[in-house]
Amino acid sequence: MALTREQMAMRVAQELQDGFYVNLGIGIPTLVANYVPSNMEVMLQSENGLLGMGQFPTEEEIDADLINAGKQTVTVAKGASIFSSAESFAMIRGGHVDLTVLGAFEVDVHGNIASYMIPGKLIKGMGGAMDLVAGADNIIVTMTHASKHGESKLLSQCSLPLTGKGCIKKILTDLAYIEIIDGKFHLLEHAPGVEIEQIKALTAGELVVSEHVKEMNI
Amino acid sequence: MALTREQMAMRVAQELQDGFYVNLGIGIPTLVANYVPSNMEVMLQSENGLLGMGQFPTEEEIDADLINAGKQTVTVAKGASIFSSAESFAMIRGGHVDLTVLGAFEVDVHGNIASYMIPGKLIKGMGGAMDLVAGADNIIVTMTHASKHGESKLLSQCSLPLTGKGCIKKILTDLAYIEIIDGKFHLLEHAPGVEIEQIKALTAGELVVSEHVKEMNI
Amino acid sequence: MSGFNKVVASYQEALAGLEDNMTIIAGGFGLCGIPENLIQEIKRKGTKGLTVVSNNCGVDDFGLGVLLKDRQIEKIIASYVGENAEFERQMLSGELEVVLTPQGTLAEKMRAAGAGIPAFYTATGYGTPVGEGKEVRTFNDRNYILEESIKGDFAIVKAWKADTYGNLIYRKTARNFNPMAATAGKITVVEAEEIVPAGELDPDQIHTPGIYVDRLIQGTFEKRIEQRTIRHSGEQ
Amino acid sequence: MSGFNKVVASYQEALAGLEDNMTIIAGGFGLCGIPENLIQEIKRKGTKGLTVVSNNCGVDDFGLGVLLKDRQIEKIIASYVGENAEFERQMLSGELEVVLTPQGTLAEKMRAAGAGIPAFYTATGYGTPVGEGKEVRTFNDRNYILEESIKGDFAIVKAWKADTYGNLIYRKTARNFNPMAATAGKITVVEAEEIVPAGELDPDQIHTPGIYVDRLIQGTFEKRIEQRTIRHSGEQ
Repeated sequence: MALTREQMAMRVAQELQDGFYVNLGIGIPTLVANYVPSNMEVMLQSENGLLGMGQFPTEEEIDADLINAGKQTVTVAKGASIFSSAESFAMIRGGHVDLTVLGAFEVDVHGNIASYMIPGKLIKGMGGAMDLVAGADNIIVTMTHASKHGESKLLSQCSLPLTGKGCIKKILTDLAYIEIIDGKFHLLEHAPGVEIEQIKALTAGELVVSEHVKEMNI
Repeated sequence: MALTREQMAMRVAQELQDGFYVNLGIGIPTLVANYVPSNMEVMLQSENGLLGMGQFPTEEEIDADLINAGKQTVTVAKGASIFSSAESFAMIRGGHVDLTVLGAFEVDVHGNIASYMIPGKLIKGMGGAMDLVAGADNIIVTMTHASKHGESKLLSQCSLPLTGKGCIKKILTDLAYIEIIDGKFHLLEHAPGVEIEQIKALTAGELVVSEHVKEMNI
Repeated sequence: MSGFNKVVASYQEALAGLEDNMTIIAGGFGLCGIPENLIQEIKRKGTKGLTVVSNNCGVDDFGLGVLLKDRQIEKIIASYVGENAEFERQMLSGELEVVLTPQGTLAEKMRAAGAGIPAFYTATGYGTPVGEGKEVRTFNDRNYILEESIKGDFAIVKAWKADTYGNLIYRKTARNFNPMAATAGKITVVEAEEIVPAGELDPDQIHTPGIYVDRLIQGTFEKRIEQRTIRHSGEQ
Repeated sequence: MSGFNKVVASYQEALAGLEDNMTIIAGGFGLCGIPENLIQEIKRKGTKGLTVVSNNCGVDDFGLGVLLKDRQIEKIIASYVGENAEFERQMLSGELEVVLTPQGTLAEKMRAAGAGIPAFYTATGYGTPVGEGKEVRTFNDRNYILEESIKGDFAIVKAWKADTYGNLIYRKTARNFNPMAATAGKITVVEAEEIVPAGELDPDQIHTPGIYVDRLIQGTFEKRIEQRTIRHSGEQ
């Protein structure tokens, strides 16, 4: 069975380490915060200018001056700091964030990512996504493996305008956990109950399946 | 009579305006702070990271954490702010300081200034001087008109390594107040009792003396 | 009165000199920390042909969105404009020129303008539509593009607490783009929730030194919330 | 123990991994806000062949000067070195390589390194010895030179108050180069006068967020004064 959004977030959460500073994009990445293992602490960076994002506020705590990058009202966690957007992106661009998780429309075997624009249809802007993919060493892209119409999102060449060039190494889809090495997708793990043949069929870019492919542990 | 150091500072102080943010270099420029007209306020910027430098501290107020760019212990004035050196030079480089006063070894008709190094003799470094001359629109150079040996410091071409190229417009010496226009020195004022012939003799670069030259009012 | 007193008496005075076809740099992220009343004053003045530099463009009836509705904006430089239907309509119809700029690059362009840095290299946008037509240069085996600074004729800024000399403190994430915007205007206009006498703020805790501020006014703010997300007491 | 607790138990641990021929970025201006005890630990370790990036190089017997005396520094990148006789001797004799760098450019090089900006243009130094061999480029009819960022293997920083997560507050002009240095080290080591539990500092008033800090230690400081200038009570 394909992973649910929650299961995808759970699998990504396994990549966290104690003491990680993490930037989570909107959508599935946001859910990762719910699955931080209890024996570790991570600190969430919100690119509008907050390190140490806390949970949503109660009705009493709500504060128009305290929001995250998704414009949602939030609180601060213990040890938080607040700063300007220039400082926030200095942090991001300078490679100080340990892990970035974000969604995408397409990824290709060259590590290119398209996530911000569908010409003629969706032109909302890249926000901080271009800075995030250019600045981080350690990025996990989360997305469904294929569109609703069954079209692969893992391509040999992205068709949409790029968010970043050659910057993606890891992709977690509802079907598989994949690493990009030397211009090829490498299947690391398949979702429980998902056939490797199905993953192959839905992966348009070249996919290498070694004998060490594991079933995901959710 | 040539101006004393104090008189030079007094003349420079006449160029101040109420509400000016001013950076004063070491030496004669520092003395300018003593002659701020009583009907105006200026705020002194110290490039290590202080806007609103106050007077020297009393013995009781002395604080090793509060110094100026000359490494002297100081206090803060009303409305002061303290910031990093990057912010301080953003302010300077970005042209936000209204007036910069600094010393020099030589100035030439092209607005070049040499003030930081005498090869083989004096190599202390430029500190913030290069940023100050590059960042400010409004700079007054204060220096004696000639060396102790009678050699002019107002040249057709600086002989020492430059601190800045084409950035000086006004020079206040012990003999004259001079403006640089279109590659020539223009005599604006002469010190009381100083003959124009003497100024001409001690100015190596081309000097224009109009009929409107005034005697300085100290 | 001190020459450092930046306080003006009215919003009209605060934006005196703002003319058609000028460039305005605005602080704020979404609807958080936006100079609400200065925007309303621009609406009232009816200034046209504006170039606006701001991370977002408000919503249809609040923030910079109100200037869109009145067709006062000709061009906008922003990173994200997804909250505004009128915006999308004007953009798709070609009435509005939009330069999408990555959020970090936008912040840095403002900072650079204020700091006398005409251009800088960044990896952000390399190989994407943002990098098209821009110089590419390699440092330590990585490719970067050259981005130039953006200066405004006016900068409009929202602070929390100010002193009369224009020293500013921002509150929580309402800081966002405001400190950089404050440095990037030929004329920087600030509205604050509170103005205290100079000397009352701790010099160590000032976010924007008064040297960047030209005019200052005290305002009252609606502080509209864009995404009201709450948890119920007891919920994790 | 939280993974964000940056506190180490000893100065030895604070500088573990520092090896010969590494580059160190140091905070401080003159003797103000310098990481005194970290410098002393480098002296004790006897690490050699160091490249030091710091605005000044201390005085003969205090601050970075003590590393000069022991000939631990091979190269220094600084803006002003006039307070140090031993420095001048080593420089003139060619034992020490010195790269004089304008103060603002030095600060910006550190900031750029931390901010992922490999290079920027500045008018500072154009047409002077500093600009020799550097690219010149014209923006809006003005000439600028290209300056590259400087990253350190280690950065050594002095803060006033820190929390255990490495959030830092500096005091008065002891801030100077410390905030930029803190961002520019592959490993950033901070000594502070006081360390409080995480959560005690106001998030709005932190000068350096803990993300930049790898190791933190509490120290006691001599805080030597270089130019003790005083006025007598009653004097203006």
